[in-house]
Amino acid sequence: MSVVSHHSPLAFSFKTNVFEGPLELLIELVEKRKLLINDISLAEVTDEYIRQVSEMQEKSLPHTAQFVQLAATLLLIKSKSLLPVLELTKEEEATIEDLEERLKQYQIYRDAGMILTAQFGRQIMYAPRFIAPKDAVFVPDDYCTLNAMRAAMNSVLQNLPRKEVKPKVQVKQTISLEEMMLSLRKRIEGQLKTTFSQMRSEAPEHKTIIVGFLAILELVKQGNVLVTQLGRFDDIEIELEQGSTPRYY
Amino acid sequence: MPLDILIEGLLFYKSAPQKKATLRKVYSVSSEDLQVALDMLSIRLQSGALRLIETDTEIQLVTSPELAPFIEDIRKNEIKNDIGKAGAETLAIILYRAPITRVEVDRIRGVNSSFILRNLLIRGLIERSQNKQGSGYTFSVTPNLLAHLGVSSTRELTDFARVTDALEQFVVDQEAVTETTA
Amino acid sequence: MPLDILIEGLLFYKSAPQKKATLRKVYSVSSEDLQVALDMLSIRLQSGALRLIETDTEIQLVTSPELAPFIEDIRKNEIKNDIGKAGAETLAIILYRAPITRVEVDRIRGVNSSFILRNLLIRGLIERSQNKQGSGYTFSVTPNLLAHLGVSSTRELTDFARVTDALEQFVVDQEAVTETTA
Repeated sequence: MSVVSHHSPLAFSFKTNVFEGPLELLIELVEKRKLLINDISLAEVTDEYIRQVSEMQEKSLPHTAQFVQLAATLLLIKSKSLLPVLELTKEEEATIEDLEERLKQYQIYRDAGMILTAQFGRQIMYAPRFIAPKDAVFVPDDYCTLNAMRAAMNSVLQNLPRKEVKPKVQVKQTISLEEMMLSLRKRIEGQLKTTFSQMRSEAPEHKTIIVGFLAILELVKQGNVLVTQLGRFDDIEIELEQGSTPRYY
Repeated sequence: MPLDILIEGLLFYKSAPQKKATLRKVYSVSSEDLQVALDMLSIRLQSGALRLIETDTEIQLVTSPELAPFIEDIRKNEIKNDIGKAGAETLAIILYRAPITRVEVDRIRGVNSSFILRNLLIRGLIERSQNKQGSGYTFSVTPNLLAHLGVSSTRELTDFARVTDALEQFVVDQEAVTETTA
Repeated sequence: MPLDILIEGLLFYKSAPQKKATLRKVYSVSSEDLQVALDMLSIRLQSGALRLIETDTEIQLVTSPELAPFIEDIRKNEIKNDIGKAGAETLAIILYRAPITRVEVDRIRGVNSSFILRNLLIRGLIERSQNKQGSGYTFSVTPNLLAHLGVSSTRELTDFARVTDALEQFVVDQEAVTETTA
């Protein structure tokens, strides 16, 4: 399940299996299942994507924020596929469509990159070696003054890349996976006119909340909630009994 | 003196990439006339050991890819040939989309690419130039990248046509989507 | 691979005269076979800008005599142009940080500096010497440039300490970044 553990336990495998970007992780999940890129396949890989991002968050890996942002879109896709009544804004619909297109595009470039990797350095076309002149004539120009050199040096110092943002600061900026899920849950609750209070975990650890949320989505999928909600206006309780018969819509 | 011979002499003397824009100015020729000369030179070289590398903006004289093993025999230092996963996809994006800004590369990759772009710049595989709008830089491939891929131009890349088609299809699809959602 | 093409590639890559005796040994050929290949190469080159010069013991690739005036123009132009902003920045880095390797210059500027370094070498502004560790070269400004700037040592530069501190801090940071992203 984890990015690390299902591969070799050697230290270096950790490095090679770290995903640099969310699209890279997502495309791998889709391809692992031999699926095409569409809303159905994206809904299908949402759980695993979120599990992986949740692990990244626990390990405080850098750049997790970018992964969480995409998790939000995936959750929307999944929620919509399970709860067709969930109303999405125009903006959200555009974001979802955009994600599919971006993922398809990314796949093309990533594949092209693999071809480049295979070809790179195999048959190098060599430029001539540089032979340094033995007795070069001294040809200074207007830049060869102390003032110009100082100015040039200042420009170099100004253009030095800034220090990487430290992980500490980054964590603060990150919208956490939990926060995101809580807000989405609120929305779904609002639209279903019910609460998920019974599902609330006693331990508010983010992993449990995530698991809980995914479980709710699965429950909703079974039909109980949806059907009752469509029929009545009153508050609805979620059937949590293990033996309840699923009713598919 | 025919233009293709002048250019060949210049490239040999300089033994470094030359900008097409500079050549047009130096020889006071149009893009079309320059291209005719470059094509002539490229064809003439085929029977020998040298090849003309051509990017959108630059040209360079190099040895033919078939000579690589023989040159490597006489080279002392081993060069690093690994570009890495992130480097490879970034190079692909720049190859097929140049000139392209960092923001666009970031958007396609879904991650910040500053670090990898800097790395590729330092290795001389890509180069940057001031954006026309004056806002930041655009990135393009160098003759050095093509030299490492063993091709004289991007068109010679394995699968170049297939990838270009796929990307064009993508652009068409995207336009269709934009139209229907607009 | 035909011998004349192997030799052409070698001469081009080495861009220096090569001993016939060495070529005979490297390619395990007789003087006669070598001569046949050299004659073939010489004839083939006639249609282009390059010529094969042959002495009793050595051979070399050069531009054709007809191109001499054009090459002379190029040489003059090279010196007429100034070193440009990029050249000035590279020169300043070497002035403040000498002896410094190309890799270090590249890292500070964030781009590949090979061609700029060549230009500064050709103009006699910098010189290179074999690195102590034997790995590549280090660059320093020439005594001529120091004299031209009116300083006898770079330590006399008023802001030497400030610049050195800033660059050293950068190198430390850079190493930290490389470690975390590697």
